[in-house]
Amino acid sequence: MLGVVGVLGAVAVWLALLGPLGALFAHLSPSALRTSLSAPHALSPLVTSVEASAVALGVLVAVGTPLAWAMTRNRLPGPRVWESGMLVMLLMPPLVIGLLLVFFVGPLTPIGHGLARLHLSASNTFFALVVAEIYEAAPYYVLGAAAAFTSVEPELEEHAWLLGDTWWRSFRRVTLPLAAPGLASALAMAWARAMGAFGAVLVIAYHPYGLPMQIWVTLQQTGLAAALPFALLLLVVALPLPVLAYVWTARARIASGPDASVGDPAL
Amino acid sequence: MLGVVGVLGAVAVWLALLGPLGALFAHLSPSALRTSLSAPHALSPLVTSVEASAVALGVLVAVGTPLAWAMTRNRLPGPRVWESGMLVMLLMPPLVIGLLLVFFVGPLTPIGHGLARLHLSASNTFFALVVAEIYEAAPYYVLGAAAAFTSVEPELEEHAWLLGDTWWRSFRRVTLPLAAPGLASALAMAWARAMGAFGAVLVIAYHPYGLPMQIWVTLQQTGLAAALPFALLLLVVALPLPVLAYVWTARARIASGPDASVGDPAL
Amino acid sequence: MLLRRRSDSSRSRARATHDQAGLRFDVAVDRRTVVVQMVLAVGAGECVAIVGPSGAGKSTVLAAIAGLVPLRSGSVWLDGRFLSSSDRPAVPLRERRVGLLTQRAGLFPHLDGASNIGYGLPGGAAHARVGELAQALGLEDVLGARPARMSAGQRQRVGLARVLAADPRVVLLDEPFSALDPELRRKTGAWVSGEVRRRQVPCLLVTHDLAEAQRVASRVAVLEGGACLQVAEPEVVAREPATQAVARLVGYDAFVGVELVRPLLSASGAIAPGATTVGVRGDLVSLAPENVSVGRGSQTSPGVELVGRLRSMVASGAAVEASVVLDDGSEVPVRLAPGQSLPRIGAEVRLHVHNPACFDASGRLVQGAGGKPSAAAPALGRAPVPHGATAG
Amino acid sequence: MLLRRRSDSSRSRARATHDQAGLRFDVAVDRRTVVVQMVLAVGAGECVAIVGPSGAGKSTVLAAIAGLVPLRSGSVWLDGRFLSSSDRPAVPLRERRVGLLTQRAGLFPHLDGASNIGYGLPGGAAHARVGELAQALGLEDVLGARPARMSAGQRQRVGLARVLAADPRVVLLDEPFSALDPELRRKTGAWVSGEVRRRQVPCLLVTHDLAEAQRVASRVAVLEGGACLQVAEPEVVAREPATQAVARLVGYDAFVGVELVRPLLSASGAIAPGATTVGVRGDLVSLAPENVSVGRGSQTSPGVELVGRLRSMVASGAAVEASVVLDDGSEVPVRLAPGQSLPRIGAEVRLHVHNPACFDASGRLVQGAGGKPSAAAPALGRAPVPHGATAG
Repeated sequence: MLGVVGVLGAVAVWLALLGPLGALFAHLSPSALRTSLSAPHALSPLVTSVEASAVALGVLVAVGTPLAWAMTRNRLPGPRVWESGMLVMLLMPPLVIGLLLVFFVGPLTPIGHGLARLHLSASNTFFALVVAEIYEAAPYYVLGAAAAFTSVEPELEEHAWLLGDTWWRSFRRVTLPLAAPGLASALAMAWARAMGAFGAVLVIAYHPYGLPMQIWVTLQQTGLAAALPFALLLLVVALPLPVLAYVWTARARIASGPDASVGDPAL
Repeated sequence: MLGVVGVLGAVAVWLALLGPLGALFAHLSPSALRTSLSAPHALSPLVTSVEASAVALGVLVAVGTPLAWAMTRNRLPGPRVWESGMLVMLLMPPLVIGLLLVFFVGPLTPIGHGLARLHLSASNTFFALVVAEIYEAAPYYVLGAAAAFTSVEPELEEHAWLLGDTWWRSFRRVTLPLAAPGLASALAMAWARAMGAFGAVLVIAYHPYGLPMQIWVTLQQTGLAAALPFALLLLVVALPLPVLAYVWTARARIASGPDASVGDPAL
Repeated sequence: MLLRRRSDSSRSRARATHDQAGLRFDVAVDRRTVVVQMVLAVGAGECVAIVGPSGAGKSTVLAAIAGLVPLRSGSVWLDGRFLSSSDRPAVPLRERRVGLLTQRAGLFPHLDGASNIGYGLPGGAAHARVGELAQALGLEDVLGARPARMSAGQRQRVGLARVLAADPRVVLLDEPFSALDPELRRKTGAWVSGEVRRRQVPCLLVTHDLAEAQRVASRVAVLEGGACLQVAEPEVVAREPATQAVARLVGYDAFVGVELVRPLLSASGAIAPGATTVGVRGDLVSLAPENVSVGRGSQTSPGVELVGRLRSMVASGAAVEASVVLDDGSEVPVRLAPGQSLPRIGAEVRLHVHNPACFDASGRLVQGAGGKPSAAAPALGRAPVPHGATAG
Repeated sequence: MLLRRRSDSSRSRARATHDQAGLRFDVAVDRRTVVVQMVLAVGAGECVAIVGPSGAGKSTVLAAIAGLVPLRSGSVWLDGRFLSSSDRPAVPLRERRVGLLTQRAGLFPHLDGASNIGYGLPGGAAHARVGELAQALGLEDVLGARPARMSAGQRQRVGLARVLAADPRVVLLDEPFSALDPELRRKTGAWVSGEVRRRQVPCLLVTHDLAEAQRVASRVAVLEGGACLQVAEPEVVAREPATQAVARLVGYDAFVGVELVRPLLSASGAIAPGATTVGVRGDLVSLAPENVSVGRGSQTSPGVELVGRLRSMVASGAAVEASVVLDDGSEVPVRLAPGQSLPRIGAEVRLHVHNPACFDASGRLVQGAGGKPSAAAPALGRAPVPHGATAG
């Protein structure tokens, strides 16, 4: 009994959470889709978003992965402090992040002056968009990656070292493959934050339009229905990759995991 | 060598990611703080945000926890489908979520009509704010909780059942305590999304102002500096609880984990 | 004699079917590439050991009885109560009252020793009961420690205490003493067999050590490759292994094509018909009297004599384990008692194999190692001397 | 004789110090509440077993040598090369060439058997080497399987193969055969000792089974409560355990306050001075001739005689393990050879304890169980017969 009720409940909750997606397909008119997407430069916000997110994620992976690893292997004094810092950043609303970025890397700050000498500006530029996305996505990636590394037993790394591996080789052959499912999930979350970054972007990178900004502008200028095609665009172009990556790593997780066991006290 | 470089690199990355927080304290003038917070109803956006987030999280815990559990214990046919659905919701930018919610629960939809009969409206109401926050935060909680449940060996649940526990008793005495760190982290992320929800809120719940909306309005009406006090307010009032919860569960994680081991191939 | 024993075990199965006390099962379970099949009845208070090599399917049988793996066919009954079968809904795990100790013990990592042991007990009764069990198993020191801080042997005993604390109606133990040192192994084994008898519950014990099976169990089931090859009293399995495969499992170290120097005599004095191979155990062989200073009276017991060269001698405890190579290249182990003087390595020696087990060409038993008159068997047992624990 | 053995082992330690081959260590390691301390030199090609009860600190010693736990004091040297100490930087793990097999084997869960075994090998050489090792250890079937699909015994052997594939300069094995059945245990043990000798590397083996230690190792170090109680040849430890604690570890089942019926004779014929307790092992005791039909010539060897009542008899393999209760309540185990006829349970019996080990009031050895003339010991070994594997 409990089993059947549980399954039905889970299905209901899941459908409710995915309801808005159904609404998208129900309300999308083919003609609106054609009109929106055939406009000149209709695809450029998507390209901008994908490019900026890719750059942001590249930076995050490069600097966030070592940070996450150091945090989980007790390499840093006071491990709690580092984790709490990331948590504070996680809990900052994006709008606040944007606001603070103005005071941290905006044109009038010391860092802004430095950037200007490199002919970069963190205000209404592609660079600013990337910075905003990095800061919105960073805590998700770093905390997710840290959790993934925590799940790898240090004993296995020690065995790899005793078998003659350098740190880097053991990381590549043992730590990374074992942390892969968790890292993929962290990456997917970070990608989602970067692609959907709106709060921080609204404050420091109104131009060039990424997809969220394009939707916001269309919403204000033309109305709700006109924004729907961009939502679909996002789903079709930007989603398959992370979803596939996630499903693939889920399979890897199952293959290396223990045998499934059966047994239900509730039947 | 590698060890020292690694630690310094990690510290640099961490400081760069927390830089904006430093900017907050550097630019916050006490007089502006006093002016902003002594205005009539200055604290009401914070109260609105905390209340809405608490309700949203309550709903999420109540319906998302069973869903996450069912997803990880192979109770549902086609486990990949359920996970992928949550991932799609995760990857939806908040602005798109808001847009789609208009077409899903807005006043002109069938569900909207049903809500109207209950004297509820999902447009510019506290109810709308809660709905927007639930949808922004849900995938973070459900996927995080699912990961937490995955980390609990089904063998332990089977032992509890064999020792005479009902499903609910074993869940309370074994599954929940063992999944607690992961659940706390999922909860912290969901709380962060709910408190900072802006994209979806901007579309369907402009009123009543939560903290992000208050910041946005202040930003537009008064300027950057005037919005800073609200950011501080958020940090002081809303952050300590999740940070403490996280640190506490981290300690529990350490206490039940294996002995720490030492050994560094890179020294 | 083989026939007599077989009827013994089928009689005890029949008894269990009638009065319904104890565990009865007849299961087939899918396991990777093979199907594990086993039929057995275990009486109340009886302990049966499942012996076999790694990968024989021993743990799978326990999991099937506990209800953790689905049955391909067959059913499980406990005290006359239906537990599960392949074609009707199984009894929920929590109502089975099956006590299962798995190889990894499966302790709850977030609970300390006392809470683990008392997990299945209602709050009030727990404290005293946990204390008793901890004392019996020497676990007082780890009552406050989490499993991560315990040694493997302590985890195993905490798991054992947890199983018995919950008052199970059947006890299933998977290699419960593997992480214990010999002394604790003996003591814990004696305690378990005492508890099983006192509580009058059936017990199934998985092990790969026949001596351990003998200490704790009254019958042994030999499992290999998913098939149950023999079920009998431990001493019967040791003396009359049904096949060469069973003989290898229960400690026969070598199999020698029969090469008779003196005629092979059975206990009744006749030559065993059809035997082509004899199974040899180190402790059933002695060097012939002319090679050793202290005779063992080998002339008086029937057996075969073999000739070979002494290859190696290695100390084992206070005794010596020697190895003799026969002319056909096969190697025979010999266990020399302490105090025996030793021939030189490389010397030609005569071996007297006391009452070897004899097998035919297909590996089936023709003649058991009937060294001990079978009439003596009922004399084995424990005296009703009122006196503490009965550690063997 | 005790003195002679002791000088033997200190001589081999001195040799290792001079020509620098092999492993030398002198370590103290913090472990929860106790400090584990041990000094030892292991020669190239030599295998030393560390024996002791659960929680004695055996695994901690291996971890300290491998460099996985910090030293409180002392240092570790391998082939004359400094490895680590408490006061100067240790050699990185990857340059130590220490082969460590932990109790849980520590296989990489995402790699199949072949990749696990060949992990430490460069790509080209791996395939053939892995094939050889897999064949030697009977692992052909699991080369394509991940650890989760292997049995505990298979995991253990894959871990062993992985350690030896990487050509370590020292081999550290923590209970490497615990999950194997007796036959595999013997075969794998013989293979390991052969490999260690062939490669001329030192080997440290942790076990709680003296018989296993004897099969594989040439010396035994007894560890209890973090302290090393005795280091000696296995047969010396079995015959002359330094203390009562060691005696208990190596299989002495009972300790009896001396109650002389006949005078206690040492090997040289004199009464051992100062002895207050004798240690008794089941295989060193026989029932006195008047109670058994087949005598064992017990009159010819020195020893003590005890009187008690037969309490229980339990079959053990083809033999019988009996238990006799003495007047003072202590229990003495007796191992009866197959073919011996048996007295009734409850009957009064006389026990002849051959060459018991004798201890003084503080538990230190006064007189070893010198059953075998010590001059015979050098005769033990393996003959240079050109003939396959030397499975004991």
